[in-house]
Amino acid sequence: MATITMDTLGKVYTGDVRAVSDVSIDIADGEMIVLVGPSGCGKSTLLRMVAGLETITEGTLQIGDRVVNQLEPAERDIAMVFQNYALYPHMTVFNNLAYGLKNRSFKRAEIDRRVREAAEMLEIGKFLDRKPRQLSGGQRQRVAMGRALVREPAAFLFDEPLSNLDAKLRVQMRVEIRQLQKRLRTTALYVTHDQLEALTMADRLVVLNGGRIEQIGTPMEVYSRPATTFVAGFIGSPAMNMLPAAWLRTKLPAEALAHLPVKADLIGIRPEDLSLSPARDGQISLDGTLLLLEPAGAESHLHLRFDGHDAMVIARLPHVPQVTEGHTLTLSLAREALHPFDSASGQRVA
Amino acid sequence: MATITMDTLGKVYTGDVRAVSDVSIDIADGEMIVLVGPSGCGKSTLLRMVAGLETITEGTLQIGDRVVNQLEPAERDIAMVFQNYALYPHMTVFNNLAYGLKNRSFKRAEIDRRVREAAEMLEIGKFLDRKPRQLSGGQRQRVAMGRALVREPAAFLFDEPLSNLDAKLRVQMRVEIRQLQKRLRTTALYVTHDQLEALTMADRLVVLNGGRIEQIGTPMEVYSRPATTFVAGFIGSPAMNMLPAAWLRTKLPAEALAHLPVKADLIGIRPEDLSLSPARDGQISLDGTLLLLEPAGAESHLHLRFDGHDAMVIARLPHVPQVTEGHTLTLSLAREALHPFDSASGQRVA
Amino acid sequence: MVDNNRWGNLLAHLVLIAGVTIVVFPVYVAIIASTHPPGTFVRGVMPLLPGPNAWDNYMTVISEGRSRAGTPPVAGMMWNSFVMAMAITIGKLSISILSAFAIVYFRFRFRIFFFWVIFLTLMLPVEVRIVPTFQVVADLGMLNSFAGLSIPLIASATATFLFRQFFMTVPEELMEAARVDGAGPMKFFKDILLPLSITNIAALFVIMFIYGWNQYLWPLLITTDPEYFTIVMGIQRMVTGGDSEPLWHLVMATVTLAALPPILVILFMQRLFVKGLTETEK
Amino acid sequence: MVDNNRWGNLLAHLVLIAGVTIVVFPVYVAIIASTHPPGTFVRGVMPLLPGPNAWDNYMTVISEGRSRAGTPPVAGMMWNSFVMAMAITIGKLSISILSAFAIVYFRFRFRIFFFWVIFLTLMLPVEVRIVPTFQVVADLGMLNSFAGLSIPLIASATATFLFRQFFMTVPEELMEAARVDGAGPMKFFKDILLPLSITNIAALFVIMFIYGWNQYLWPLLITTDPEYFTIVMGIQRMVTGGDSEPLWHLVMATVTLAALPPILVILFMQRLFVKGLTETEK
Repeated sequence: MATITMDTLGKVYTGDVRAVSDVSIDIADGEMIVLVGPSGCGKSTLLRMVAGLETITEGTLQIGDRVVNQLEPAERDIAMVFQNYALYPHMTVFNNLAYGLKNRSFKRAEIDRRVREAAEMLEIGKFLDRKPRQLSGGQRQRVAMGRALVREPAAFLFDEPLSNLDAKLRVQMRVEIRQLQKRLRTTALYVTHDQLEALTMADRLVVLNGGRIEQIGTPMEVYSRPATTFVAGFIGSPAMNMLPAAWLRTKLPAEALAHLPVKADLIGIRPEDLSLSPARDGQISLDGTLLLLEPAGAESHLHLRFDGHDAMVIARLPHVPQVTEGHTLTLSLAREALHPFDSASGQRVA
Repeated sequence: MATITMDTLGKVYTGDVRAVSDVSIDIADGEMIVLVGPSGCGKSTLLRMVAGLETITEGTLQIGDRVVNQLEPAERDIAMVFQNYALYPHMTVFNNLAYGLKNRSFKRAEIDRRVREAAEMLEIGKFLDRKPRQLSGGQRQRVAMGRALVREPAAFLFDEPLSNLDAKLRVQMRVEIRQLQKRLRTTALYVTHDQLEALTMADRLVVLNGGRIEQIGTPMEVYSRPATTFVAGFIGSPAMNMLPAAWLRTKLPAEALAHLPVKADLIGIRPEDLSLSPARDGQISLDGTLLLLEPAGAESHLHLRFDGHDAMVIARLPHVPQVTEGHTLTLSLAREALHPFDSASGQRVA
Repeated sequence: MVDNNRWGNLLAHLVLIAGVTIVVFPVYVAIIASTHPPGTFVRGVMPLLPGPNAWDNYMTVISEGRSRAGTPPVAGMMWNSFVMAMAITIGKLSISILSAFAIVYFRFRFRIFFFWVIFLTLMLPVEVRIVPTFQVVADLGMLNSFAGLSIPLIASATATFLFRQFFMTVPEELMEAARVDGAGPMKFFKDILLPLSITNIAALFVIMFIYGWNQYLWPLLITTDPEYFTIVMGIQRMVTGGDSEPLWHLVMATVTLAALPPILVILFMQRLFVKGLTETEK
Repeated sequence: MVDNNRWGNLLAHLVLIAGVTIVVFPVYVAIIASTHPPGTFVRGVMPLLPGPNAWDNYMTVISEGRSRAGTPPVAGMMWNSFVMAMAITIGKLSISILSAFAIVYFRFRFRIFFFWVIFLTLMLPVEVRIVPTFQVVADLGMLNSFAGLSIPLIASATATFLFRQFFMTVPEELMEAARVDGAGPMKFFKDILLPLSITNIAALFVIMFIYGWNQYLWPLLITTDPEYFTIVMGIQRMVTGGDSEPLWHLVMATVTLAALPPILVILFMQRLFVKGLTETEK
């Protein structure tokens, strides 16, 4: 249990390839921070810098009150869960869990106690004598978790630990990891490219793009007030619709956009803020042609095209409406549901 | 364009390993059928039997009005899009598209016309001279689509074509494939393990499990009236909660379950049918302890535990409620939202 | 896989039958010939059925040898060959697995340079090195010794390459997990890499043993004392050594005996070996 | 990768320097020796700096040879070696790529049997086959011919294995896509598999060429006519053939010349070859 303090961390590879720039994050003791971003955004590199698997070329990294820039991974008091689990294929589950403790010269009885305790907690007690290849994907995932647990480290580092599981197991392990982390109150840094995983697991999430931080905040903050167009497009599925303000003005009464700053030339609308019910007071409405209706069980996605705007707009409804593809629909939304952005800087302007 | 008729198709490998049993599906001209199921359910084997890449050991397969059991894949007038695209790595995009036409001795001018037309349609015209390794994942996917298009086949076969794409591209290609298929009115058979893909793309979907058909129907039919517990658990995310009727009876007034058949010893409840608002007339209510609140942007998932029932129950709300983990909440739901199943047979009983 | 394809099937069979015939027929002839009395070959006929003299011929070569051609009994030569082959095999395996480990897992100056030097030696004809190497060995007084027989043959670019290729397929995360688990490079090598390489080591053991066993030119140069003659040299001397026509029945018996140890090594290592070669089953 | 690890670094350097020395030093000695006048070696000294006679020595071996040891000029022997090496290489490549194709892509009766037969021949010492093979070749009247020199060396289990391993890595979907695209097995082989194997073919071409070039025992058995002598035989004759002490300066010049064609083949194929060997870069 410890805080992790990243102060203007950066990583430049030989040949001036820059992977991470100017990242400062203070992780509180017991907090779970999720790093999220598309592939190549530097999130894994950042995690590996914290782990000590990549050298830090700029800034300082503190775990607890020690600066650990120069320390080997084993000396940083962290444990890591790898994307492909990285279990030692020739060792039994017991030895996989025990290997890190053996290397640290723990007593045999202590090793045995810790391994059994972790196995108990993760319900892999009956697999201790098996080899990893005899386990299912979910069980391997638990063993990888267990290898991190037995060490009782100051912080857990997770590198997309769920990406090799199927959808159902992913939901289940997501909940288990989160509950375990809350119970143990261990500081955790979690990397994922999946925005749903990020929203549901994080105390705070950090959206990365091109090696830089786009936004840090709680899931609700990030979702309801995305700081940049990148975050707006990345967090939320289906993604936020982006409409040019100039085009919107031609479609709407003048006062509809009056409350937005003049700099706002790009307007974001979340698909679930659009509705088929008639516009009430303070709401605005738009007409569009329905191109495709996608039913999705409890909800449905409507793909619409508006006159004079060449991209599709997606609306998400909590039911499957009785509408016909090819017809024109009127959509309504609240004025407060408009997210104003400056397209030049990509920043939110209000 | 043609119908595809599967009549009691089966596949037994040497050594009596049975992959597919007794599958009968009539696919109408221009219809899009999605085969969905967990890995190992036989959905890919079935698709490959239709393609001619696996021999058919039982039943008959008709494409149009020809029985094609014994025909080579090339003679069946089908085109297939493979999961890993299976582009020829040493050929340019143009030659990848043209290869099937060349082997069928098309005139050079005709090949050129068709390739350019397909490339136009898929917006890969400017990549025609590139090799596949110079393309991004989405572009490769389009080339794989193009290779199927140029052939103008009677049917498209898709083997999880989107599983190698990231979430954003997957949504985009899903919409494009569906629109293209609707426009060309080509019969299509589409395999996926993703229930959302299945729900949104299918005219009708076929849920497979252990090589057998569990249910055939439109997405709405399958979602709102799952025929078996397997379908109930597989379609929908988060999955349907399953509660023992005996336990429910101890929690509810006697008349709450009176409308259900006595055989119904397992009751399914969709997470979105549970609500935090007070029970109205004709609704029933349940008390549970909140273990974990997962905010997910526009919605949230509540993981609850009920007294005397050891599995977790998930509720899905269209907002993020102000509740505290560890507290007790009262959930309400309509009686009509109960899905009755017989646990012995796994069948729906009403 | 293609099934139900008749002419492809036929072609495949023809190609394979041709290949098998080229290889297997001479082996059959050799074994048959070793069972015939001396007279058979003088007539210039190649027999295709076993003869009656198997026991006599084999006892002769094992215990007596052919003194006229200066060949000692086969037993001693087999032992020499065995010692030489084992020394070469173990030496080659140790050097090359360590070199491959250094090349794959360490980033150091001149890494690429070393890589290319090793690579080029793979390409140099043995003959380019053999004569000067002889000079060096002679100067060091290692003629007529097991050290002289084996040490110069130990450097192996091929094995280094094969181990390098295998190490490349070991996921890098294993090394990283070991680092996080507090294992240094040598501990990683000992605890993780070596156990994982066991099938590859077995496969290379077999190949290297056969390579060592079959060495011909080098033992010929380096040994003048019959006490250090190897079995392959013995065969060559029996064929070309004497003034008379070679005694083919004895030659063939020796040849058949010489083939036994490699076959025994294969059988002994079979399970591991096959696993090592065919691990990537389709 | 490990970086910043001092003692691991040191160890890696030591292992590699040892390896390189064992291999490179004799080559250096050979080249140096080929530039000295005849007298140098009689004194029993190994020179370490170039001498003045390079031009004379090389002209002598190229145009005259050493008549006393029955060795023809080097130029002709180089040509013979080249023809033999090319015939072996092309033959081996054709047979083994077809065999591997048959084994990997066709499901037929006795497939496993053929596989094992080929596998076992990989293990048989060459010496087991060489004498009976000689009988067969002699009976067919192929002594002293290029056919006799190359055909018996063409069967290659190793190359078959390597191609098989490569074909295993080609995704099966490519073959299926080709089937859907209307390509039969041979069309698939020609249009898809062959172009994809090009780097592997180049790598094996180099290795096989060197193997063929370095053949020693077989040409020695099969040729009595100096017109068909190969360069490796020439070297051996120069060393062991005459009654006097070998003329080391001429031997070394010949050795150096003999190393050139393999090196030229490597340079020529370099780009493809390196790609073929190192494709799985970490």
